[in-house]
Amino acid sequence: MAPSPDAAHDETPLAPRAEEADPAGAAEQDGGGGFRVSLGNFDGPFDLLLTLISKHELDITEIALSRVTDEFIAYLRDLGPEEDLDQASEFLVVAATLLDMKVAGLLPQGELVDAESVALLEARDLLFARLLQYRAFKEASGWFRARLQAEDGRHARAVPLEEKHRAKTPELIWTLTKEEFAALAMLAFAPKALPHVGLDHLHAPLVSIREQAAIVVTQLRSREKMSFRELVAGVDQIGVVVARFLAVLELYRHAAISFEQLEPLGELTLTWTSEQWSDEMLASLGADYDR
Amino acid sequence: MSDEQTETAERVDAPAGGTVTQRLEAVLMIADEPLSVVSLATAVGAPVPAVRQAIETLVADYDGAAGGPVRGFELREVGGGWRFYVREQFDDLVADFVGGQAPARLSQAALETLAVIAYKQPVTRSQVASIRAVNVDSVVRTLLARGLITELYADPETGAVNYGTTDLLLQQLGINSLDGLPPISPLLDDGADGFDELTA
Amino acid sequence: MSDEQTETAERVDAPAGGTVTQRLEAVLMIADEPLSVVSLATAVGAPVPAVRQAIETLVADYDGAAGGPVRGFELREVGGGWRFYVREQFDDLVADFVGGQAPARLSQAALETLAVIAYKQPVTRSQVASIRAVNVDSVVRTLLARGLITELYADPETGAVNYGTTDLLLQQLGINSLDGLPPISPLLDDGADGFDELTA
Repeated sequence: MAPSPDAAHDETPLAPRAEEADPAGAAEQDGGGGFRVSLGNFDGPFDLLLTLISKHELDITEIALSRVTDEFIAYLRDLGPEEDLDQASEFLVVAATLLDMKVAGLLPQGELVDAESVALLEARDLLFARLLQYRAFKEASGWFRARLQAEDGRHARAVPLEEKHRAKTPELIWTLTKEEFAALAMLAFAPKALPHVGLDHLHAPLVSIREQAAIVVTQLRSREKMSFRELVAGVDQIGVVVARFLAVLELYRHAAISFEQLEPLGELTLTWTSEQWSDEMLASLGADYDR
Repeated sequence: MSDEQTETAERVDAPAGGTVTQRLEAVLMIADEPLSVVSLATAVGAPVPAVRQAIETLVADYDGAAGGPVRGFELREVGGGWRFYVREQFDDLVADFVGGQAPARLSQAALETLAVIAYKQPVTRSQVASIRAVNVDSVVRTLLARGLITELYADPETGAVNYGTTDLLLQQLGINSLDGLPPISPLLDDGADGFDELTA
Repeated sequence: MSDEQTETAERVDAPAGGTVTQRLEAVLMIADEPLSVVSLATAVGAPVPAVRQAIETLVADYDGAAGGPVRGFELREVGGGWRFYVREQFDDLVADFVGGQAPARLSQAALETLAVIAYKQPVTRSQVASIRAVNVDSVVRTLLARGLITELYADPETGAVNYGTTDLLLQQLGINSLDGLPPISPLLDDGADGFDELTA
């Protein structure tokens, strides 16, 4: 899952990727000044990568990728917390792959082929393939633009029927009451909703983040300090564990609790820190997840 | 039609891009109402006499009077304007086609568009399109053909036609006036918002 | 057009009331959307091969290929059907005449998404997202609202909706079928295999 915005710029272990990205990306990039990326011009990491590659007039090769990796990482660092979280996390995935490749390039060659380097090779090939694929579609989109524009200027015959033929159209069948008609109007005026993918078939009961947050608050306030493992002890529904974790993140955003995690993937210890907590805050907690 | 003769005569008057007859054919093909000789002359950029002569040529041409085939359509002057019509001989064919084509029930898209026009009138086609976030041209034509909406007036500045609903719709809904429509006001003002991005 | 030859050929097939070409002209003159060869055959009451041949004759005829004048209009096959269009040469002339506002353009993101869907259909939103490496939800909504893509079916296992393109898109691209799309880089076919599991 994506790190919360608050986690991205402090020392908590919640955002390991961002932490790793910093030293590697900063290594030899600063002070170059030759290339500037203007924020917000890029629609996705592949777009940015292609732009960087084309700036250097390189074909998509290993060399091209290694040369643009630093600029890519630098761009990523400039993505402020106000940037779209989705976008940032998508960039992170590509950045992680690029970084792995860079690290592999720096390591002495000829070592044992272990599972990790095989995975790395696969990741690299995948990234290449996807870049090539993306470039192909980007080129195709140029054709779409040109065709749509050209066809826009064309004029098809589309004129109303003359009166005598109009009369021959089958008589209108009208079945709507005025109330149904009004309901239709409401439908037509309502902002178009995103097509919804039903999850009902998964038979997963809905879990309220707010309810879970209430449990977390109660437990933490009474104990002051406990591990996440303890917090979810005895819970056998994965949905509840997830909701409780989201509740923890939400409480962290509200500065009600703090984390301690001594090593990546290690024990997560939670501490209650809020002094002016009011249970009314629960009401708005997790509003981002409401749909 | 005697091509050599006509084309020579026309080329003199047509400023650029095709003969007057060709330009007339182009404009007439998309004209949705009869056009006077004067407005045709303006449209094709040729003097009225040349347009008059070119129309005569076309009428004869489509009628097969000049040796070519008789067309399935014809150019006729009705109410002081010229328009393409289906040749009368094929009226039954067209009637069968129209009868088989047009559904007796309005589509969901047509009903929603009608609802938008009913509550927003007077309203232009592009306003409806932006609320519905789709092109509504053909649906508006259907509603016009069904007599459920009508052209109210053209905007004096933009020339855009404003549409409204007819008494026929009121009858179908069983109400006496538009005041009889159930209120849906709260959503109305929001309708247009959020669609700017869609058109980006 | 060689009139004698065509008319003889057609008269054989047309049951009554004019030649197949004439009847086609009549029906096409009132059509407000592209008509497929099959629906044209039904409308004019002639077998499909005869209709196909008559259409060919008309296209050549209007193009002046048979010795007659080049018409100001033409017959085009677009989006799976035939329809009268103003000849391209006169589009500017006609545009001046009809006026109208420039339609909203699609953004680069929307165009790229459209390209992915066109070539990869049926395709789910998450598959598109993984090819473009961005969230495509709002773009897909735009394309749906414009009627350029449509929901084809939901995956029976995951429930994910599969999208495809519409005839309207073909019309707006001015092509007759998906075969009219330019061939995309051959690299894609090689790479695509490995993606399915990853993008699923």
